[in-house]
Amino acid sequence: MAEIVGGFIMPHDPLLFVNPKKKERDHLIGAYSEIRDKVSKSGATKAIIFGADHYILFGPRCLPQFLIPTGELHGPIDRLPGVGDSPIASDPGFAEYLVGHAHQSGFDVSVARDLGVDHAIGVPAQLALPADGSVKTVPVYMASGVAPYVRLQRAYDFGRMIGDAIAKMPVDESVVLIGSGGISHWVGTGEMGRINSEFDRKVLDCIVSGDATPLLSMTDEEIMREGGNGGMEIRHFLAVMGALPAGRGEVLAYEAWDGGVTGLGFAEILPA
Amino acid sequence: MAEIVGGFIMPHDPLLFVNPKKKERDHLIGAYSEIRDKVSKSGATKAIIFGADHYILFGPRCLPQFLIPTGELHGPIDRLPGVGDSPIASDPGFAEYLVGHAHQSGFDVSVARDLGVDHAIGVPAQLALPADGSVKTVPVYMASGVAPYVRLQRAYDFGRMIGDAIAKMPVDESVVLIGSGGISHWVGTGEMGRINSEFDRKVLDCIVSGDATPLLSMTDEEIMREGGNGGMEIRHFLAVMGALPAGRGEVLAYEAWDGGVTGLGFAEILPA
Amino acid sequence: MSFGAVEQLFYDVSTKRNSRAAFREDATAFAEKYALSELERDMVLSMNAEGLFEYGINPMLLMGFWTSVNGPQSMPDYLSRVPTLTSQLETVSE
Amino acid sequence: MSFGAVEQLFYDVSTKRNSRAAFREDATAFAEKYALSELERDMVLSMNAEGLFEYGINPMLLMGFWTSVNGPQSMPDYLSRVPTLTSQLETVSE
Ligand SMILES: [Fe+3]
Ligand SMILES: [Fe+3]
Repeated sequence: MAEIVGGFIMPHDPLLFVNPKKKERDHLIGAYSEIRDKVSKSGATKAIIFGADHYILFGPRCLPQFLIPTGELHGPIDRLPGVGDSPIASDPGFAEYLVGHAHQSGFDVSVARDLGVDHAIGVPAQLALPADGSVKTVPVYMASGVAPYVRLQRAYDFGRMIGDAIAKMPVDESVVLIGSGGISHWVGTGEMGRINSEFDRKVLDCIVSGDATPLLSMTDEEIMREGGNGGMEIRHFLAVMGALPAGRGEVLAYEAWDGGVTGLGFAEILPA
Repeated sequence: MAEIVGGFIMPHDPLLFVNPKKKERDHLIGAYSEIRDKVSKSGATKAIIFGADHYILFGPRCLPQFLIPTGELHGPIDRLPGVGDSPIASDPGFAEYLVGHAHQSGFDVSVARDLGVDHAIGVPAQLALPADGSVKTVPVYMASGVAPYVRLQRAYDFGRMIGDAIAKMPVDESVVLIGSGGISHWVGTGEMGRINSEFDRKVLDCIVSGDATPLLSMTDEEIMREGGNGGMEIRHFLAVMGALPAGRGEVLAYEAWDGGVTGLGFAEILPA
Repeated sequence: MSFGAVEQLFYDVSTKRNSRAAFREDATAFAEKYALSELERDMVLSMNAEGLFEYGINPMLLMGFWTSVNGPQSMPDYLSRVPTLTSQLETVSE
Repeated sequence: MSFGAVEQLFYDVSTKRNSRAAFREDATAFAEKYALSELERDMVLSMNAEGLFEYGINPMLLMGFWTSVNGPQSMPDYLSRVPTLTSQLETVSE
């Protein structure tokens, strides 16, 4: 029987890699390595990474609410210093199983048969998973960057459905879940550069307590105002929390890093 | 209060317009005109057309289960003799209302902000609706041409949800629903040219009786075997039936037309 | 409104090398391939970040378009022009 | 398997004028832009309709690709080569 052995949240801020202001960042890059070690020790065989498209992969002709690529993977296609566009170990059969379970459970997930992933998936896949390809990745793209946004409760319920899919898998697998996203950040708006540590703490507190209610009761307007349009990515954290209900968390690193524009939080969520 | 004033099913077979064998077809083209007259007389102000993408509009990078375009419309982009690529009267506000209602009701419909439609939507829009633009169209694309296919029950439930959305609209509107699709047909397979009138009759009988059960209890393999890969388009009829539960139907025209490759059925479904 | 056509143009310029080159070479001719309203065409051709933002163009896409055309070093210029998200939220909630 | 890359190539050739012209001009060079396996590349370059159908390529897409490259008058030739859907269903259910 398959089971979830751990959950993580982490950012994918491109500026952390471009590092235009040449700021100290080893401790942040180190947080990815710390998670990679934890994933290795957990014996994980599969990873599901929840991320956003930033209007790079999907154009105005097809904007999905949820999308799972079911083919081979590589990325990030938007290459970053230290994070090249290279193959990502995939498992089309597992991806198709999740799509089938989603459809059967009333989630109308779109699919991609051929997709190079962007930094939202590529950064965690390349930095937080073992480099030997032993952990096969399934990405889940959620509409967190382009409206209409996935509803918060729906993001949480999607995670619950994924947890159910894993519990019902007839084979032995150990799965880690990754919510990929910055906390507060403004992208392409006049506020860009602002980081709201108060919002970031509120989000991290929910992850630590394992109680998603305060996040689920926010409106999108509140998130936009306090966490920016980038803050809409908390949907990815909610998906992980939905799959690990009542799982308490631990913050591994947090910084309102002045080398970039994003509240950077790394945390672990343990199964209850 | 908005209400559904009628439902129709009709084909969108390109060969009916190309007419490569120069066969008599006036009676079939006439069926579109007959429906256009019925729509005019019904006082309809809106039309929702359910159709399939044929791997023309959406590529392997994003294959949606359900997709609603919310911008301006034109088509069919795959121009056909007598059916030019011209504007289709649209109502972005109504389209967005339907998307919102779908999301709220647990249907993860994808959106397009800018889309020229293909013949699946373009043929009914240009031939079966008044030419004066008085009926505004919202297309609904369903995964009936490219796997993974929308499940039959989900197609029916989607129609029910649309019916609910219309019933809850706070404004006075009269809506017609159109299920666009051939009945039995094989496209790009060795059987191409075969028409299975028995399958066609079974489908039309369900529409006449208003009982979707025999359709809903078919497996995809049965449909493929008896109705071809094109026969998967009965999903569009199921959506109309779901929105008009127990609505009895009347066949306006049917022919296993030897000028093309498709069982061509035109029918009306009256609200119960 | 043909809002979607503007986003399609921006998407093409941001993500496709050929489109980027074509827009840089002759923006007016490039824009003609998209069904833009007159207002939209003017905003696009004049790179009117403020107007386009207020019009509702996705900010990530707008920034991507801007820096695709003007280069990454143009970011400060872009940020000095683009309104705040908060100003838009206030418009909506009024 | 890189199945999706084959469908992406077919989709591009079927729906994009430039891709169609490029494939017709030099199919080998065009195919190199897609991450195809050797088997896939051979089937694509030899226009092996039978093999591609059995491989699971969507029949509508396969037909669209074939007629984009060989013209609409090639339909009888295509149909004489392509297997029946029923033959595939039997394979699956065995
Ligand atoms: Fe992001
Ligand atoms: Fe069709």
